[in-house]
Amino acid sequence: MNEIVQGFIEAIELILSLDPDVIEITVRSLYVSLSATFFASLVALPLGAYIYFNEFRGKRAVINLLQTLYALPTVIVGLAVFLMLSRSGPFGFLGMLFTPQGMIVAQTILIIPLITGLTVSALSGIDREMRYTIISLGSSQLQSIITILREARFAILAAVLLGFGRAIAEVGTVMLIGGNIRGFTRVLTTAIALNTSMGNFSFSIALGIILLGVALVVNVVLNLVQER
Amino acid sequence: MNEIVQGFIEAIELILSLDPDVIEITVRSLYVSLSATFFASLVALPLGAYIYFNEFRGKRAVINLLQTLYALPTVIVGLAVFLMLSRSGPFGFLGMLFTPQGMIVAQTILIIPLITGLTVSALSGIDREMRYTIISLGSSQLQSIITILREARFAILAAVLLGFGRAIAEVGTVMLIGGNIRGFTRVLTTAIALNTSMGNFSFSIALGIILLGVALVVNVVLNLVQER
Amino acid sequence: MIEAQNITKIYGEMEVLHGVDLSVGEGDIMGIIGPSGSGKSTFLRILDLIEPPDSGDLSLFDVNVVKERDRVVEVRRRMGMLFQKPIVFNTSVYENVALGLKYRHVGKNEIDRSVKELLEEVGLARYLHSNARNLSGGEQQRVSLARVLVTDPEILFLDEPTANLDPKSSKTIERLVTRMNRDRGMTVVMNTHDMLQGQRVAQRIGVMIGGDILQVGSPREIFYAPESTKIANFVGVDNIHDGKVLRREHQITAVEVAGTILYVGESPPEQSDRVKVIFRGEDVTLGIGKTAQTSARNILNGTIAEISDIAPFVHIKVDCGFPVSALVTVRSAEEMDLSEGKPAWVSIKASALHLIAESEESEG
Amino acid sequence: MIEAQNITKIYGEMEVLHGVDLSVGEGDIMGIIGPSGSGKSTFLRILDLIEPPDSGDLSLFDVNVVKERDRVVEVRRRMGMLFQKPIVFNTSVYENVALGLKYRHVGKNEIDRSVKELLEEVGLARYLHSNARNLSGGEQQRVSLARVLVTDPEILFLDEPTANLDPKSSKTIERLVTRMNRDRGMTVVMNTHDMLQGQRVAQRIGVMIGGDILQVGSPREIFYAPESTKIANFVGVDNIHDGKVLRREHQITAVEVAGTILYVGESPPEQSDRVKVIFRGEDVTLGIGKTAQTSARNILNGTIAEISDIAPFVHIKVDCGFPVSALVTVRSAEEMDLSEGKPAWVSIKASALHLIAESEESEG
Amino acid sequence: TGTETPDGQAIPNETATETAAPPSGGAVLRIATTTSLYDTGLLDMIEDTYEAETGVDLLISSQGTGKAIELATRCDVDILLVHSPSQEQAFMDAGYGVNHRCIAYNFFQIVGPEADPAGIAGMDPVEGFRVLYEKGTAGEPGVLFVSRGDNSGTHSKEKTLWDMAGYDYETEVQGSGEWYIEAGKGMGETLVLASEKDAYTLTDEGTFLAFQTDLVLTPIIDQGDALLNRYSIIAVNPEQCPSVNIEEANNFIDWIISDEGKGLIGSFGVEDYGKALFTPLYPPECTASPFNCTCAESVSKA
Ligand SMILES: Nc1ncnc2c1ncn2[C@@H]1O[C@H](COP(=O)(O)OP(=O)(O)OP(=O)(O)O)[C@@H](O)[C@H]1O
Ligand SMILES: Nc1ncnc2c1ncn2[C@@H]1O[C@H](COP(=O)(O)OP(=O)(O)OP(=O)(O)O)[C@@H](O)[C@H]1O
Ligand SMILES: [Mg+2]
Ligand SMILES: [Mg+2]
Repeated sequence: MNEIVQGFIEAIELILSLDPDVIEITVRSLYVSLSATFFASLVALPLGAYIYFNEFRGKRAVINLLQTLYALPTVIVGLAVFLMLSRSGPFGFLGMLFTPQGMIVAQTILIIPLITGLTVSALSGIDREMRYTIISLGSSQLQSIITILREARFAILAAVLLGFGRAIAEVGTVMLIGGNIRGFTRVLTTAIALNTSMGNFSFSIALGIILLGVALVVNVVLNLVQER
Repeated sequence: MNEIVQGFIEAIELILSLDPDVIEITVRSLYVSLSATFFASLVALPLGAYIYFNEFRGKRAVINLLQTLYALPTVIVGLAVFLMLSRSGPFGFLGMLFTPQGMIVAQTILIIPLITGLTVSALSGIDREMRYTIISLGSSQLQSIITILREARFAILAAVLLGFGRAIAEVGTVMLIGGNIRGFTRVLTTAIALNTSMGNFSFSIALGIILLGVALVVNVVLNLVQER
Repeated sequence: MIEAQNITKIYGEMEVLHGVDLSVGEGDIMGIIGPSGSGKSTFLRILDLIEPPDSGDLSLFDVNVVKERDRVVEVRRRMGMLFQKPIVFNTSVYENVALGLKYRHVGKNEIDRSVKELLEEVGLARYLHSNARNLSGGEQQRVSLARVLVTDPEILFLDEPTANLDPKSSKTIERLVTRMNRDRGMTVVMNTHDMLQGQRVAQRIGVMIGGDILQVGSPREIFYAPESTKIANFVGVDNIHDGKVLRREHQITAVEVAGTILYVGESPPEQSDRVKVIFRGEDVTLGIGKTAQTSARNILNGTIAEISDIAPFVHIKVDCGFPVSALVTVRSAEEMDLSEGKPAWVSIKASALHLIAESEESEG
Repeated sequence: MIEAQNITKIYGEMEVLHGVDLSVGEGDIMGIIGPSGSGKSTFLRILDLIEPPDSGDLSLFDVNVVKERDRVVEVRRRMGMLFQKPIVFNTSVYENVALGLKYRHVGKNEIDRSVKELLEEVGLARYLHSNARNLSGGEQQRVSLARVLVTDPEILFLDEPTANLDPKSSKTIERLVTRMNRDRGMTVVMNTHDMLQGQRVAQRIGVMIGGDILQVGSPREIFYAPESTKIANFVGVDNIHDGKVLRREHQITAVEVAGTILYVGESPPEQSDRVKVIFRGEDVTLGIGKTAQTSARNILNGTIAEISDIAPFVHIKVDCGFPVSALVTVRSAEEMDLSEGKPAWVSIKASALHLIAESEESEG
Repeated sequence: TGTETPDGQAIPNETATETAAPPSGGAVLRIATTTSLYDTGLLDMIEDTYEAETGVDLLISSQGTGKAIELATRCDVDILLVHSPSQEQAFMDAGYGVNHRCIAYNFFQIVGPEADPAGIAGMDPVEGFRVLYEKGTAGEPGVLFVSRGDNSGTHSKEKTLWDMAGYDYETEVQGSGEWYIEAGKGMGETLVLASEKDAYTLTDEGTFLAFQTDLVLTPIIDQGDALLNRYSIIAVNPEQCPSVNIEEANNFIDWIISDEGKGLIGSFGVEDYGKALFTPLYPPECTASPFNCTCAESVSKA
């Protein structure tokens, strides 16, 4: 209880004092998770719209699979990517393990199914006639996708924000792939995990509050962008 | 690489041999996360529909807040609940720390904003006229909510599945609240974390595969239920 | 039953309704007609308590719903509305129609009976178990209507109830609605752009133009004696001419139109001598050759200026010093072997002519 | 231009189209009418390549689109369709209308010009920057139409284009479409439940009933000489009577109906003597007192059995041994001071009577 | 003198039953321990044995040392099992704990790449740290050190070593250059990181053995008193925390310091690694330097 109040106070202090360490990991968190959200959206939104637009055998199965991958534990993604990127793994030569780039890759993989699945379900509520109208206006496959994504932009933005939220809040992959190296790959969540394991609960909570603050800012900004 | 293949083999062996320890933690994972999903849905679905149905000051802000909470780190939820349930916290007398019940509470809190926010965005695509129709048919507040949830059932199910996926895949709160106690609060994700920290990578991956398998089953079953 | 006073509605910066008054008595069928975008649907939504007005007073069943907001659900359950855009739920037709009854906690057996009965009436009995989303446009509209009617509302609002229906299905619906009005005293307010439907079904019609109800009256009054040229124009009066009142004798007013004197069977408006003389094309009798003996008081000679087909009628413009439009059936046009330039006479009964004070028309 | 052969469509277990044939030439305006649920919209969707048929052949612009699936987008861009349910996108009216042009990579300036021009034409210029979702039903329908027309399609499919519009707006739309047809040779296929619209706009009309196109012909043929009682019924022919062919002389066939001999100005069907004699109520001239001298060959005396108002006409049933329905204008009904039981005569030109072989009617 | 296991591993059975409480039905005992200890698997074995013998349900949770101590401070557990003498001392001094008993020890190891680019093999650990520091700060290629950086027992030991080598940890070691990598996570992951980076690190023996097959690291320095790793058990003070099940806590402590408990500890690991991971402490060895602790006095009789 006390620690929560204490955490709020510390959070305010950290923000006001512009603690350079905290600023550094906050910026890194943002950089990594925004990048991952961007790349994942680039793949997931068109993919989701494609799945929505086209009737094909096994569509239902693909959707089920995507929804199953909602339950993909971050540690497992972290492990799999780790095994790929590790020195003895097939992509070891890239030297991406324990780098922010590696963390971006892992988070991107983590949230692609999420954003794709949510895109499909966001679009599922759209009238059949809307789809017909788009097609009959002579759209190409790509144009259809862009139009429908724009039409459902509120729900699509929600999907992207969820992806971002998941990325910036997750600790499993960034811990395994980034390694929580101070000054290099430490991000807010790994710092929170570290401080928790050290028993610095109020500091953890302070960092958590900062993380939520950052998410709120991203949220508001993206909402404003969406409304143009 | 090797470990991934090895993980698949081990997963199959574990499943075929009906390893009692694995069965135990799998069942516990399911019990905890399904319970949390159930309780969270009980709160979140009506709440989301309520937010959708009613125009009130600050509605936009509430939605922004919910979407911000998508970024709620599990460790922070874990910590906050931990501080509540700890002996020296306000609810310490309940003795729920290090129990499955405590884990359910924590996961419920974790996924309520998620399911609520997704419900709102799932409903956002619904025609204004649909809402008018429901109201004009003389529905009470509660009847409106039930009708609209049923109408958007595909997207609502997706929201619930996402909540479940998040719950069963997360490790932060169950580790903090449950304590990963063997035979009592150990679940799939904490077991994966433990085995990863013990260097048993392939066993971790095997457990991850089992987790996904369980999620797939839940997914298919809930989809069948939805379609009735 | 319905008392709306000075209702205004503003969307964004646009005032869509400018203080609309309307009162509808119990058991009435009130039609509302008006151009697209004039505010008909908005007005109906306000009456059905879907949207609140921005100002004005509204009482339904003697309940002042603006003040007593807590009685809204109660009042709403005594009413029903069919929206312009037919909305069906993604379930079976049966479930769709049963919805309103379920909201009212009606027993299962009664729901079953009522739903099946109404689906029979609207001709959809065989789609009982189909998903309503898969129905055709007209079928969906009928599902929506059945869903409202099954709740047996005391007041029924219909927004373009037959927009998607062919004439035969429309007739069925019209008959159903008039029967429920007659048998159960159901009050009906209906937006329609089908003028004939308005005339067939409604006892009184309100004309809404640009956010105002400009005239309320019997179909006869609206179509044959519109109060302004705006209304006359909208209800399809073909002949609108400037005139000057000359004198008034024995219930008959003599009006000069472009040098010709027309006898009008009503008194001139008080305000001024300048009037508009209006009459409908179907009230004009057209003839060739020697003038026939009819009871019409105005017989004018002229030449046919223009013939246009607006099936199933032929629209003939005759130049009699001023243009007179006449509507004749295709058959009689053929019989008379009309052609442009041919001389013809027109005859219009004095009682078919109607006068509007010109001053009203400043807006135009 | 459009060659559809033996098109069938099955939804679930229901065959909605049973082998429909239709061919439409370049520059034609083809109307399709038919009862609600008969498959009109489904057929149009198939023609516009929105849904594939389950069997049958379809060629558009001489491209066999069933075989050459890869040319579908190309062909689709030369066509446009207005759907029955008007769909607008959640953006400005301008963006809505510009969409099709953007898909075709038309330049910004040209888009701007075309969009503004068309919005002007459909009377929505002042809503340029409004969100299309906030428009009224009729306005949304016009946005949808403008969105299609702006792409200047070679073939235009319209599914109930004026369902939500008042008569004035409908006229505007009809004029716009016929002008584009005339000026640019645009081929038009239009579903409509507005029979008058069908007659006004279409050069040829197809009647779809229960998933089949039963007759294709000029409006005149469809409305005055339907090929079956099913069609006659649907197009509102009021008088359908059993008759027996007695003899045929000088281009005139004598048919006995309920003991009375009617002279029909066409040859009887080949197959049998048993026929249906049909004629429209508006072709019946009604009179009181002494029989007038007209060129109609059939004059029957009877008594008025029933008077019903189906505004703006009065529907009068006269018992002449068999019931004859006549439509007269309200004014002339008043003039004649009709009342039930009063004697009256009816007169029908031989050329207004039409014969249908009875055998065709077994299903009906 | 480091790694060899002391004698006296006989397992006298008598003492085991002596302290065992009568099967106490639903009794539960909450134990907080550190991950590196838990991950060896020792406690699972102890739990199985103890539960079978006494029927007491052991609820063992593992976490970072700091958090384990915090749990004890907050009265959420009954017993603390850790290996960080300085933090243990602080805990006892603050009055949170009673009945501190040391139970076993082993040695930390300095592990690193086989090539040993700093050339510290065979050195005294403190000397080795000094060389690492010099070469590391001088930017000698290949000389990297990965620190746990998480205030764990192992990290405490590392800080002590820097201190002994004459460097102030916070001002001179932390942030002294790219050679000093602060990982901030568990032992296993730190080892993996060191292995991927070809760096040196300080590790406990158990975790190193568990991860060895996945690593390219070898022990460079594994001898010297400075690397001593002492494991202790502490009961939570019932005066601070009335909810503590002090009776069962004492029973457990008595059991674990009994010959049976120590026997189990002393034999653990032979099966998997071919050698024992822990050396149980017996008096009088434990009371002398460098251990300086109590290891045999029964607590329930105190
Ligand atoms: N929710 C809304 N937000 C903003 N403007 C609206 C909204 N609803 C209606 N309007 C505007 O109000 C005006 C009246 O709309 P309304 O739907 O009442 O017209 P209507 O008379 O029913 O027309 P139609 O015959 O085409 O259905 C229109 O100009 C429309 O653009
Ligand atoms: N996607 C679909 N799935 C199942 N049945 C359908 C589907 N679309 C149409 N139908 C059925 O096919 C039949 C024909 O529908 P269609 O929409 O073509 O009728 P329509 O002639 O356009 O009717 P309306 O005049 O009412 O619009 C209807 O009975 C309808 O229920
Ligand atoms: Mg409207
Ligand atoms: Mg249709």
